Amino acid sequence: MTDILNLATANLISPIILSFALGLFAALARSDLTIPEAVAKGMSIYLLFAIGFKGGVSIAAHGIDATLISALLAGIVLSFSLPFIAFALLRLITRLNATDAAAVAAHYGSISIVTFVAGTSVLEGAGIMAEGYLVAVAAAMEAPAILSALWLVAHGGGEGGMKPGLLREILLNGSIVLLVGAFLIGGVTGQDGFDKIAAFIDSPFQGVLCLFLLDMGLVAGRGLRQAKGVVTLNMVAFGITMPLIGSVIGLALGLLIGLSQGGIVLLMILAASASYIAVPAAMRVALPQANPAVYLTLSLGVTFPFNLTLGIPIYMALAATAAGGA
Amino acid sequence: MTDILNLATANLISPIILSFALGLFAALARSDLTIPEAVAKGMSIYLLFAIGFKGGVSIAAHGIDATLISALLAGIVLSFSLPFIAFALLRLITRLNATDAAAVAAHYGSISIVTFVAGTSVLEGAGIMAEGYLVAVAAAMEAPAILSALWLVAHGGGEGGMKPGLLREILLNGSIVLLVGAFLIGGVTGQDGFDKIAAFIDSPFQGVLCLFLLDMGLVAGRGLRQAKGVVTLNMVAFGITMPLIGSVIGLALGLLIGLSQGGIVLLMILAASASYIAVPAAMRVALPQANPAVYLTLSLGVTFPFNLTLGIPIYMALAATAAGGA
Amino acid sequence: MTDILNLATANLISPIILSFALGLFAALARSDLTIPEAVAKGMSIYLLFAIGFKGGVSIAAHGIDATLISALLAGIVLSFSLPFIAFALLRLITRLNATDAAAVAAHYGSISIVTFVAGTSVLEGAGIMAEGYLVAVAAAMEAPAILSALWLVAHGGGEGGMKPGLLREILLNGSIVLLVGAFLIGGVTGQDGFDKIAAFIDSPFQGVLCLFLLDMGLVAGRGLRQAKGVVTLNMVAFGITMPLIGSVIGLALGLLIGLSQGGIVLLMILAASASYIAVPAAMRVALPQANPAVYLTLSLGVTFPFNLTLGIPIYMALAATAAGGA
Amino acid sequence: MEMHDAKRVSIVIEAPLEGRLTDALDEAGVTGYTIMPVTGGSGRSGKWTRDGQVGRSGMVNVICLIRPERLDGLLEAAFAVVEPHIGVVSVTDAQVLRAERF
Amino acid sequence: MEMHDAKRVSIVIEAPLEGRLTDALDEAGVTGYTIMPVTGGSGRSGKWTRDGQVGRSGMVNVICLIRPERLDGLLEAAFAVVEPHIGVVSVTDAQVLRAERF
Amino acid sequence: MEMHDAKRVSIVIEAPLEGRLTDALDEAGVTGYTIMPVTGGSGRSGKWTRDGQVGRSGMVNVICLIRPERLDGLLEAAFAVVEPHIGVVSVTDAQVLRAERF
Ligand SMILES: Nc1ncnc2c1ncn2[C@@H]1O[C@H](COP(=O)(O)O)[C@@H](O)[C@H]1O
Ligand SMILES: Nc1ncnc2c1ncn2[C@@H]1O[C@H](COP(=O)(O)O)[C@@H](O)[C@H]1O
Ligand SMILES: Nc1ncnc2c1ncn2[C@@H]1O[C@H](COP(=O)(O)O)[C@@H](O)[C@H]1O
Ligand code: NA
Ligand code: NA
Ligand code: NA
Repeated sequence: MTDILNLATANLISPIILSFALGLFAALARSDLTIPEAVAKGMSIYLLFAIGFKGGVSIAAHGIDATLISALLAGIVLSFSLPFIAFALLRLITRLNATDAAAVAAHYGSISIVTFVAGTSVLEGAGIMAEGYLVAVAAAMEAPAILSALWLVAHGGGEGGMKPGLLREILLNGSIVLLVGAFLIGGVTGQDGFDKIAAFIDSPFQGVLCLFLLDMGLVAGRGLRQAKGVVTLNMVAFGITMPLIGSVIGLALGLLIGLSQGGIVLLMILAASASYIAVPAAMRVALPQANPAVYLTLSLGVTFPFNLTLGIPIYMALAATAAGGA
Repeated sequence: MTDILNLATANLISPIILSFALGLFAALARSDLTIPEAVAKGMSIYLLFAIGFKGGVSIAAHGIDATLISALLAGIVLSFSLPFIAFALLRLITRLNATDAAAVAAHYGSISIVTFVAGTSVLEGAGIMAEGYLVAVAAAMEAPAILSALWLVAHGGGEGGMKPGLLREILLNGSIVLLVGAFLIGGVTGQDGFDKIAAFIDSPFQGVLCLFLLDMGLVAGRGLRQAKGVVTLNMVAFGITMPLIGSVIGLALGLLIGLSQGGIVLLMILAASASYIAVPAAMRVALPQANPAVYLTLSLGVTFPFNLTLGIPIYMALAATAAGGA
Repeated sequence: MTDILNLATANLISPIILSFALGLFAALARSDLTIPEAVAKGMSIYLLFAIGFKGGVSIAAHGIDATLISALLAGIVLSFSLPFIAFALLRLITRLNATDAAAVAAHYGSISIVTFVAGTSVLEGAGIMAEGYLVAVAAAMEAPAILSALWLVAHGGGEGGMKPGLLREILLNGSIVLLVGAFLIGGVTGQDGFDKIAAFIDSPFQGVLCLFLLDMGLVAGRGLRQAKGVVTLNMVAFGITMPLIGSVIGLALGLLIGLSQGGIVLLMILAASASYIAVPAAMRVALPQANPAVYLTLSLGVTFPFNLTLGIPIYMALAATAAGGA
Repeated sequence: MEMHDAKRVSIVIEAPLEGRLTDALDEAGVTGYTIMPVTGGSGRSGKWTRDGQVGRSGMVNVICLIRPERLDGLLEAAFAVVEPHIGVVSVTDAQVLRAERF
Repeated sequence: MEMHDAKRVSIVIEAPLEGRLTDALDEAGVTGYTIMPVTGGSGRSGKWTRDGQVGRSGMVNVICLIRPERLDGLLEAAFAVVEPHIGVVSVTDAQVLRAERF
Repeated sequence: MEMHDAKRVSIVIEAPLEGRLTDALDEAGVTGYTIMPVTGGSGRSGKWTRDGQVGRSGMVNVICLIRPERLDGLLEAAFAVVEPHIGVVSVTDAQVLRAERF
């Protein structure tokens, strides 16, 4: 318990969390601080490339572990199944209609790569190793949840559905292509390749992450200011409960397939985190009736900060206990 | 004297000054070299974040010195009072009307953070330490001068004045929020936080500053090309005299409150420098009749290069003599 | 022969080539991965500044070699004369009209700075030194080819020609000004200046180059998708033959003026590479009837990847043989 | 200068639908359009801004100049894409030079 | 397609005033607007460009589609903000689909 | 509000020609224009997008509000620049506030 608290405190006063808080404050106080769209996009490309590349390099170093396939499968199963749980929970405790609930559910089956990255750095800070290929698992989890949500809507009598071209669009989504591509490049070029570009993708990584989280705080804060009246207390409760549920399922699967303690934490984070980039765009195409204010606020305004501040330390503590390491 | 000359020469052939000169040349020669707005904004966000953070870290390391409060007060007093001197001088030696003179005056009470940053690196190069909290003083000096200018207009019978919401806008201006926020983050996370992101905010800092000054040279050069006929020789004389006056007042205050020699230099630089980001935007809202070509040309086209090239070495020499260190 | 193969293979699995391939794949697969225009421009400014600066620093260190002037002259001669060869070859083996052929020819007389940069890093990786002033030669080669192309059109009875202001525009083109300016700054500030900003312009250089090549892959791939039906097999043959011809002429000139082995390789690369930034913009002004799809596809879609993958190793092997170093 | 009557159609549509809209225009035989960026806006679904956004969010403005007689075909094609979504379609009378291009 | 008459109001205004203008529009009951970027321009106060600018400088273009009968209210609200400043207000006749949205 | 008749001329032109066009407008005595960015488009010469571009490629949109009687002069000046190039010129009737500015 003191462990969680210590971790949580150390986590809370890290530059990345405080940068997020600064952005949140600036937006809520209506400061005109903004980060240009092109700069935000540039940073996200940098982060995806760096995290993918590093994952690939670690595979090149440690070889492909027997659990790789099972981890990928576990991720896909999580992404497909979590939306059903999220949907049921939302219908139970909120008044969202089927379409809105399905759209929210899609976000929680999918993942937030920045939460994953933040988890990676907390683990690194604590000296805990994790399987490099979890980056590939992250990529594999981006899309399946969208299909589940569309199925839920179709079978719940709602409108909307699989538009032609949507599946290709989802699977060839820029962030998936970049993450997987960088992962493969890292895997092919290995430590040699890494050494050439480490001064770019590794050393400044934490600092770029700070500015990126500043931006996410700004965007989240602006969203929260708009969301008054749309998001109820019960929805907020969902935004905190759902990641906990997801993480426990992730924990179980991680233990089952024999991931390392660090790997389990990352799988828990993937299960617990909610998308706010790829899935929202897909929802605008597939479920235009669903209200973006609801799913963006829950994902970016509630679950993201929860995971960043309290979630990650909790998942680490749970994994440590379960893996018998604490 | 040779000291000033040596310093000035060394200063003139530093990459940052030469980058500014390159930008100036390119714009005056009508090259199509441009830096995209988003990239320029991104660099300025980086610089503000880095300089604020480093200031905070230095506070965390050295503790809050007894002079912190008096330095903040000195800065606020400077920012409030310098516009009155500037206004009187402008009315004396130029033909600017009251509104234009007040608008220019506001710029000279406020500060230029890039000049401050350039001063910091010259000091670092010379191995002279300065109080980290002067970053906070810089932030405190951004806004008061605007109020003085509005007062001057109101009492000089000019039009314009405090629009509703303007005060909040000025105080929550993006650059103030970012500078103060990063300062606080640096203060809270201290050396530990710094170590995590030093490869981002510290190592590449000088290089980013070069490209940023290249951009400032481009913008200043474009402004100068537009300004023919608007800016007279007497105004240019003001743009060189005023920083000298400001710096001497800054010197006196710095000695009075007992800043270190480096700290005195930075306070002189703050007093001597003129805003070209926050104040121009505020003037467009509060004093729309004032001609932007006048205040932008003086601030960015005259005073900024003067401070960068000759001003900083002069202030260092003055401070060294006054502090008995030379 | 095994040497070329080894080099070519090592080259092919370097992060920069693989990043280009990733971009190409993403664009051909119609992924929505894009790099914002402002970020791409920012990276290109960074690369030009860094490569120019480093060239200048190397001059400051090694002094101006007797061959500097002859290398500059050789570059200018190459840039003026290669378009004539390219034009003749195009008229011989393709059905392009005189205007299109001249426009393409202009590109092959001019240079691609990224190919030059890639060559520099392959040389560095192989531990081969080259004259720093070749950066200045690169700058000198950007423009003359355009004049040759205009002469070809004027004397071939085609429309278009030297618009007023065009010459100034070409010579003060942003990339030339930045490259030459940074070269001069590097030369003036020397090793001292370099040490101050090496953490910005040197350490992360390879990494930025990766992302830039990712972007070039995206742009090239998009161009190739558009180019179906416009570009024939014979044109593609030109896009591969012409760099080989250029490189051999570059080799001869390099031997003639006594460049080092590395310097010869870089001169070959300059001769072999084709412009895709400065020349296309000039062609839109001077030869609007020429079809951009033709020259952009050949330059960026055929010759650039050829040089990057096979060309550079071939030129290195040729130079090694000719210089007697292999 | 000789001018020719035309219609200027402006479609403000969500960015993730841009490709679908331009595909529909291509299919409807529209010969040209220009895409302009939008940085923010406000409507029944609230205010938004592009600042700091990472994903494909926000809206874009697609502008078509078209011969008057082809307006209906264009509107039908566009409407099929826009209909279930937020977004605004407006038409203005215009005149164009070089009508052979349209 | 059924079209409805509307007015298209375009306001080019200095960027630091954007928030004041949109607040005024909101107060005047304007139901929607679209903000488009402007990269440069020229007028009585000279030429300008957004390139390399760091502060909130330059101008933005705010576009409103509105029912004809509401035009005067909008113009008054807009004019109160624009009046002491540089900037341009123009109105064009337009037609819109989905008039219920306006 | 008192409005005055005007013409709104929109010129979509290749970015490398922007300077030549604005010079021509200045010479023709045009008192003001606004330059707006274009992110992509399609026409007889194919599709294009600005994404990831490094050079001065793509197009820009130059907008002029002008008194009706000065339209011809403007069009001639603009056409001289646009004629050999790809690009589109369209004109709409408009009304402006503060006509003394034009
Ligand atoms: N009356 C209007 N005039 C101009 N743009 C509008 C108008 N109404 C809506 N828009 C634009 O269309 C977007 C979606 O509108 P809505 O569907 O009403 O939320 C808004 O964010 C604006 O960018
Ligand atoms: N006649 C015009 N047509 C289009 N835009 C204009 C016109 N006049 C002014 N503008 C725009 O409004 C800005 C301010 O104009 P001004 O107040 O005349 O300096 C200019 O920089 C242009 O962006
Ligand atoms: N009918 C049109 N409506 C709007 N924009 C057009 C139209 N035709 C061409 N354009 C624009 O002008 C550019 C060049 O057109 P073109 O000369 O037909 O290739 C296109 O890429 C579009 O941006
Ligand atoms: Na999840
Ligand atoms: Na000052
Ligand atoms: Na060449």
